[in-house]
Amino acid sequence: MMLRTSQKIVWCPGCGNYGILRAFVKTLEALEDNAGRVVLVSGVGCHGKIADYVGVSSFHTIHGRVPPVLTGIKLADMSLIPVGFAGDGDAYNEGIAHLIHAARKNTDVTMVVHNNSVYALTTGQATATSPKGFRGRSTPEGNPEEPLNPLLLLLAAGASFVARGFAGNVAQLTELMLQAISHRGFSFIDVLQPCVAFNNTWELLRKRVHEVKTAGSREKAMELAMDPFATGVFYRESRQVYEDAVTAPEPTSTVEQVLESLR
Amino acid sequence: MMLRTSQKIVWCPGCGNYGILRAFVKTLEALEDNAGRVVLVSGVGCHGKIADYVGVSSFHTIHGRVPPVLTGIKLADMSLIPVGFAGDGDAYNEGIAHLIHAARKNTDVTMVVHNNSVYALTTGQATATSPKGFRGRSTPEGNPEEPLNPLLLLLAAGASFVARGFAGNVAQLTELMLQAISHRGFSFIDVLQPCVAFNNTWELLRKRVHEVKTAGSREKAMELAMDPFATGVFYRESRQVYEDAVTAPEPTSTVEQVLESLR
Amino acid sequence: MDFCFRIAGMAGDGIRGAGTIAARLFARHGYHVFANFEYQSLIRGGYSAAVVRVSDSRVGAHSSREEVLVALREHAAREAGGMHRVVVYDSSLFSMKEGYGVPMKEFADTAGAPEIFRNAVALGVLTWIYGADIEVLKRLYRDAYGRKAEADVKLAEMGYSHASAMLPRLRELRHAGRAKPVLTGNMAAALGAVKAGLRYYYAYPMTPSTQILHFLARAGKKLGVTVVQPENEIAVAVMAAGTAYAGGRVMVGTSGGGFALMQEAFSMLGMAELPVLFVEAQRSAPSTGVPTYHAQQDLRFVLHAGHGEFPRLVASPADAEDAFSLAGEMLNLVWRFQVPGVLLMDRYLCESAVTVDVEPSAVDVREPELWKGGDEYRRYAITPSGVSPLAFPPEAVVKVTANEHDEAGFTADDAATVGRMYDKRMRKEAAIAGELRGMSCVRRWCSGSDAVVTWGSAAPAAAEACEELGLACLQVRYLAPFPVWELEQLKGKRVACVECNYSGALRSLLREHLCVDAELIGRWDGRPFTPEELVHRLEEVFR
Amino acid sequence: MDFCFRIAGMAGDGIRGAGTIAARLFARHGYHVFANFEYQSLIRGGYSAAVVRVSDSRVGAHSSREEVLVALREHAAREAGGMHRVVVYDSSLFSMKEGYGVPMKEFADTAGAPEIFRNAVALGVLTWIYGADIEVLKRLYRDAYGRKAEADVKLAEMGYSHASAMLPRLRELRHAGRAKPVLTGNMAAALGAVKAGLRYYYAYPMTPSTQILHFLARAGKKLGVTVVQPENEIAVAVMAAGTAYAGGRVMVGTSGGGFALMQEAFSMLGMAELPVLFVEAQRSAPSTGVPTYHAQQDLRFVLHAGHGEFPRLVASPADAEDAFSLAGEMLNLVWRFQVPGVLLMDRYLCESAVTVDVEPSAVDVREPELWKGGDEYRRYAITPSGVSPLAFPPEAVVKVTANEHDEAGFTADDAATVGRMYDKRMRKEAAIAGELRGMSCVRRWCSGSDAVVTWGSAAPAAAEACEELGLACLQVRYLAPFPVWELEQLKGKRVACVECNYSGALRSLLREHLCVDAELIGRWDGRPFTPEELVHRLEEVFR
Ligand SMILES: Cc1ncc(C[n+]2csc(CCOP(=O)(O)OP(=O)(O)O)c2C)c(N)n1
Ligand SMILES: Cc1ncc(C[n+]2csc(CCOP(=O)(O)OP(=O)(O)O)c2C)c(N)n1
Ligand code: SF4
Ligand code: SF4
Ligand SMILES: [Mg+2]
Ligand SMILES: [Mg+2]
Repeated sequence: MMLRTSQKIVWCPGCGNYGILRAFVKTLEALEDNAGRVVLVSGVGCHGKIADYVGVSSFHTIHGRVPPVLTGIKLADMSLIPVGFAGDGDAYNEGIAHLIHAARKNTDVTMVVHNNSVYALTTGQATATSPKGFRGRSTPEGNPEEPLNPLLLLLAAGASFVARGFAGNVAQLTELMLQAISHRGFSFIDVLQPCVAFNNTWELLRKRVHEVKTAGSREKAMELAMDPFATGVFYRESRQVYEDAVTAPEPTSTVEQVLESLR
Repeated sequence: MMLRTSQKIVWCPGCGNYGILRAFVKTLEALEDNAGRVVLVSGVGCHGKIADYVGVSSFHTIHGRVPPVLTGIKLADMSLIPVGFAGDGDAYNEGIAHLIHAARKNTDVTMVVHNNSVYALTTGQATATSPKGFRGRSTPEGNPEEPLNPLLLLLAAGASFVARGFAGNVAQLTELMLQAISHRGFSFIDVLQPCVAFNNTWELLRKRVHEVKTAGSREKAMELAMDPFATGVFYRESRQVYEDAVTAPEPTSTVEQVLESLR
Repeated sequence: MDFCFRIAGMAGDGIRGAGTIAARLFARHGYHVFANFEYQSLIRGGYSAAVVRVSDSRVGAHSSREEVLVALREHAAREAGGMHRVVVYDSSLFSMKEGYGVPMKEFADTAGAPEIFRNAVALGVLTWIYGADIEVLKRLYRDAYGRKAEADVKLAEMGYSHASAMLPRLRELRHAGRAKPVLTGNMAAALGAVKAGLRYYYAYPMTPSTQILHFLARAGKKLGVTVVQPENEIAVAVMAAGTAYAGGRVMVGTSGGGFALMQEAFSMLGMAELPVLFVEAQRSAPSTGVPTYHAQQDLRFVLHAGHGEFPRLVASPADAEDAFSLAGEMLNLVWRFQVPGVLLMDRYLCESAVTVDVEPSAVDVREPELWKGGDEYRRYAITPSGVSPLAFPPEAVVKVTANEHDEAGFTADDAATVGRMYDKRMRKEAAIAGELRGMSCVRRWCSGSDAVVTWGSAAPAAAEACEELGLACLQVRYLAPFPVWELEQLKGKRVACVECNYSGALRSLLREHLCVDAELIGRWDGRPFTPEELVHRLEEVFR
Repeated sequence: MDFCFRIAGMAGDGIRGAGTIAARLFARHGYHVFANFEYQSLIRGGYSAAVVRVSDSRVGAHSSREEVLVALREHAAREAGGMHRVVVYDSSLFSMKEGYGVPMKEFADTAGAPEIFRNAVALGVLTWIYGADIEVLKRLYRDAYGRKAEADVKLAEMGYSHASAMLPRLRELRHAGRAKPVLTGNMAAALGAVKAGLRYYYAYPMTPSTQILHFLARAGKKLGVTVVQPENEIAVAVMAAGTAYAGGRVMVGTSGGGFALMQEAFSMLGMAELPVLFVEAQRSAPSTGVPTYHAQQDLRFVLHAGHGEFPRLVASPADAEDAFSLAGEMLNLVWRFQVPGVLLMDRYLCESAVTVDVEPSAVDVREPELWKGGDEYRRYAITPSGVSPLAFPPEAVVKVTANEHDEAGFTADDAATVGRMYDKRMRKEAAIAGELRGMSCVRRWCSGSDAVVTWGSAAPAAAEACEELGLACLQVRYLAPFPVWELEQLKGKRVACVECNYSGALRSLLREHLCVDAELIGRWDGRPFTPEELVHRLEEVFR
């Protein structure tokens, strides 16, 4: 199994996506034989191209719809390890409904958000996480909206594993990915990802990003989540996973028997 | 202006929706002349029928889409007072994306959710707020999902006015509606609404519902929100409203001038 | 023998339950039965009715010639309009000048049962009127409700004996054969799909498809079908895409408004070549429309669903038996050709309960072409038919994508690859048409020189009318690819299309594909056709 | 005079900027210009090109006969294929056997400017090659970038003087008339809508419509247009519904995938009778497809968009001038008839920059029929045309709904009301057709006995080819209602349809509405037609 395909990477030089890709390849290396069970699901945006670059099974889906694809795959084959890669526009704007419900239902899948606080592939509009005042091409006079706090939201929605990484810290991010994958339940990692073309936060992030210790309760984790530069695992809890509750057992009746009962 | 139309009400006898309707009519009475500026927007479900019963302008929209209609109306005419009535299935399942973004953007509109924790009009399936174990027609062996905490979620999303009422306390609900409408920004009221046909919570709610005092901070409000039977205004803050930031001023150029500049 | 009666009241009176039990009662006597249900979008009150037709030959529609009305509410008695030979009403609630009063509510009170149990009294009365076997009714209740059936049994007996003292007996039904199963179109479609290997059903509740969700939520546990109700319709369709990708046979169900929300996902299935079967259960539209009423207004919408061009399968069953077969055939076909498919149903078909004569063994699981292993797997390998052999993770590295791609599934945008892959996908249309040529895409219900062409649940009523008038009646079962080869026979004939819509969607297809001009017999007030109405309207056209 | 050149490099080289400045340079000399941009779905790297055609008569398409190539990257030089008379390349980055090396990067370094400023050197070189006025170029830079223009100006001069020493001069352009404005189809549509009273534009970014969002986000502040980018496309369409309800003239923009998400809302607009104008900017589909490439694959999808039946307007412009007029006409029409409308654009039209000769005064604001006051307002008052007079809150109590309803806007489900209201809405189709009969729904670009029928941005190239071959060329501007009355003339003729798709959507409409069979000249590899290709392919058909 080639963990990197021979496809040419077309991200801008210096893009934070390289760090995320690197961390994921390292994660796959660490998974050893289990890497063959990983299915990568990606959204639409610069981040989505990651499907072309990693030599595992993949489903490059439409904009905003990574979580239901993950769930659909897990339900079909529980032996698979679905890992999603979405953009902030993808996950927090277009598809936020799915994210919240996946967190609540607690399917055993992992969701990584390349949070560059901008719609990059469409050339730089403000997303839900763009800072107030952000000047993009659809907000030439500055973004009038308050940014969303995705970690707080996911904690409020009931996610059972909530973490934040930084594209500039591949070692930590690899560790987070490994923990997320081994966590049984819905695992969410928001990754601070500089976009050199439209929202270059390298300097800011290199200066401000720091690591926190996992909180003992959801309430405490919410407090941690108020800090936009905190990284690490914020919260983790063990809870029933969705697929265990809903998957039908092997059939015990036939259609013929059901028809008979309707006579 | 007739605040009640002559349309026959087709809610089940004993339905909590009657209390919400009564509270809203009282609210309109209290608004006096301003009642003529109220535009009622309703979703699809039993709750949505309220549009037929109230004699103000109304837009009975499709399932899950109350918030964008409210915003669209407010942007078109800031003198209007858009008030939305949605179901829990409507607001927390089908259309949760809009709710979160409306809260974040802080348009000056009011959103009332008839939260009966069930899809009632489609005869009783589990919604996002149905209790775990709830036996509905699509969950004959009990709902396997953890219920969503809508107040917590809305607080995390940045709503500037967050309240909960009870369909059995019309006086309090009227007061909440009046405060919500007078609050400048996105006002959210979750209303505990018994559905006698599919989720009769009258007894439970009559026993458990109690009132809390408004919290001084969002964090404190989140703590209050952990109690599913607490009612009252949980949180209120004053913040820039969306329409003030985005509405274009009167034109200063003509199309001809723009064309000239493109020569 | 062919008769029809109505049980009417309001929502909350158990009208649907009564109609279903009535249908099963006569089905157990060996008769053919069709029960249409009319109800409003509300939970208590309003108007609700079951119209049950019983015959000794096959029936696929209710009739407008009703002979008995059982009215559980005064307004339901008033709406009748005097066509009934016998009117029975609940004399403990109201009184009428004509008709037979039965104190149903009093009986229920006596039995200590809630008001909704009045419907058992009504059934006892009907059993008497038609000379059916009260023991069969009692057994039916016990089979259906087990130990909870005793109040029903008791009240049915009270109704029966009260009626035997006071009411006329219109017929003397005897056992006419073996008990027949009674299914709705929804149940039939669900079972047909299960027979073809269905393992997953995803749906968000929406009339008139909701019953599939309810039925499979119960029966699925036994039949090995995982049933999930996601947060909204977009999640439904996309989740199904994920499941199909990983090898799970999946169906989703919705109505027009929900299918509208699934359009982007539908197009993705076309590009990614993933097989998902959609049940689109039409109801009176546009938009929320008249949500509990009938229509066939979404044909063109479904045929052209999703942006861009890609092959798809669309089929529309006429009745429950057809729904059983087509659901099975379609599930196999979408897998064989790796395309999205739509089973286009409608309110009348979905919810009406009817006796069926299905031969379950006619449907089975057909395996698609699977990858035989070897070198690197190419998910989109180019083949003459356009169909690429399938593999699922973790057996191979399987790369699917909503972007245009090369054979291995990597994003591509160069003109040569784009053109080649587009051709590959579109070639499947010819392959599908080739397959359909060996199947029955158009059903000839009866023959004649002038022809009626119809689709969906309009067919049985149309066929009945055509039979009477000596017209040919053709039902188009497969609508995409459009089976021109079975319809060339229409050229030069006088043709009318019967469909529950305003614009004549099928009529426009006859023009588009065959340059055949047809008269439209349409209806768009939310009500299905009856054979009697169609006789009248067809006479006008073919006179 | 008619020539064409290419500037090519990769994303990040400022190719689009260079092409636009080049177009404006020749437009300022008074020439007609058309610039096509090709780029991939990535931000840095890959292949990116501007193909600019200049002529002394009107041009609506680029040409495949290019005479000059300016290559900013080696791979862009390699892809050329040897057709160019003159190849210019950046000799500081790579070397070539043939062609003229200009050390563009070195020049930029000398000027202390980043690499992207090489494009100004390229423009200086082109100015020399075509004998254009370097002063005009410098003024253009200063007009466009103000004080930030000086590096560009300097580098343009360096390119010009370097070229004047070493490169041939192919032409001696003189000022041929007044400077013409250069617009893209996107900008033209935006401005046409503003001229017709647009006050709100809502959109979620999606190629190739995104430019409207960017353009109006800037220009809207001056033009009185409120621009909002909501959380997703569903919010876009539904928010627009709210705005239209309250009286705001609103347009939304998206591409096929976004429009797919808006289907349920589209159907609601049909039922609620709310006027919203949609720009659907087609790109290569299905699904994400080839997102920055061209196609005309969504015609049938748009014509049948939304579940259920309801009248709609669909129009498709051929070029920027047409986009200006049609956007204006359509905005007025959707308000007049209170229906949703789709302005069906495509990548080639949306993003190509072209000189236009618009007469802004041809478009103005037409008021719909307003309620005159009086008794209670009935939002859905039944009228002969089906159009009900409009009022907006708080002037009246205005009740709109997505459910079927009575005239006052209250929910209704009885057969009589449902039928009547359905009729009322559908009657508007005839009223719209009546209005269209007085307008120009089909444009005859040139005449001949055999006919080419086409739509959208395929028209200018098709017309050019037809002109050369002596064929008639008809462009169908309004596609719903379909203007049969202007197309009856096709009956009995030899007809070909030119459209960038595989299935021949327009061709199928000619069959459906006119029983006219046409040959299809299609293309589906993401590339638009050129006139030269069409001459060749039309010759094959009409030979
Ligand atoms: C339904 C839909 N709407 C819009 C688009 C256009 N689109 C493509 S990429 C993109 C931006 C993605 O932003 P984000 O998810 O943040 O990813 P990034 O490019 O920043 O990695 C958008 C809006 C689309 N492909 N599909
Ligand atoms: C897009 C769409 N999906 C599904 C439906 C069917 N539907 C109608 S009412 C309803 C349930 C509404 O539940 P809720 O919002 O909680 O309202 P309630 O009836 O409980 O007041 C649903 C799913 C619909 N009308 N539209
Ligand atoms: S545009 Fe931004 S996110 Fe996209 S590849 Fe470039 S740097 Fe990365
Ligand atoms: S079903 Fe429930 S919510 Fe609906 S009207 Fe009846 S009691 Fe109220
Ligand atoms: Mg982003
Ligand atoms: Mg509810």
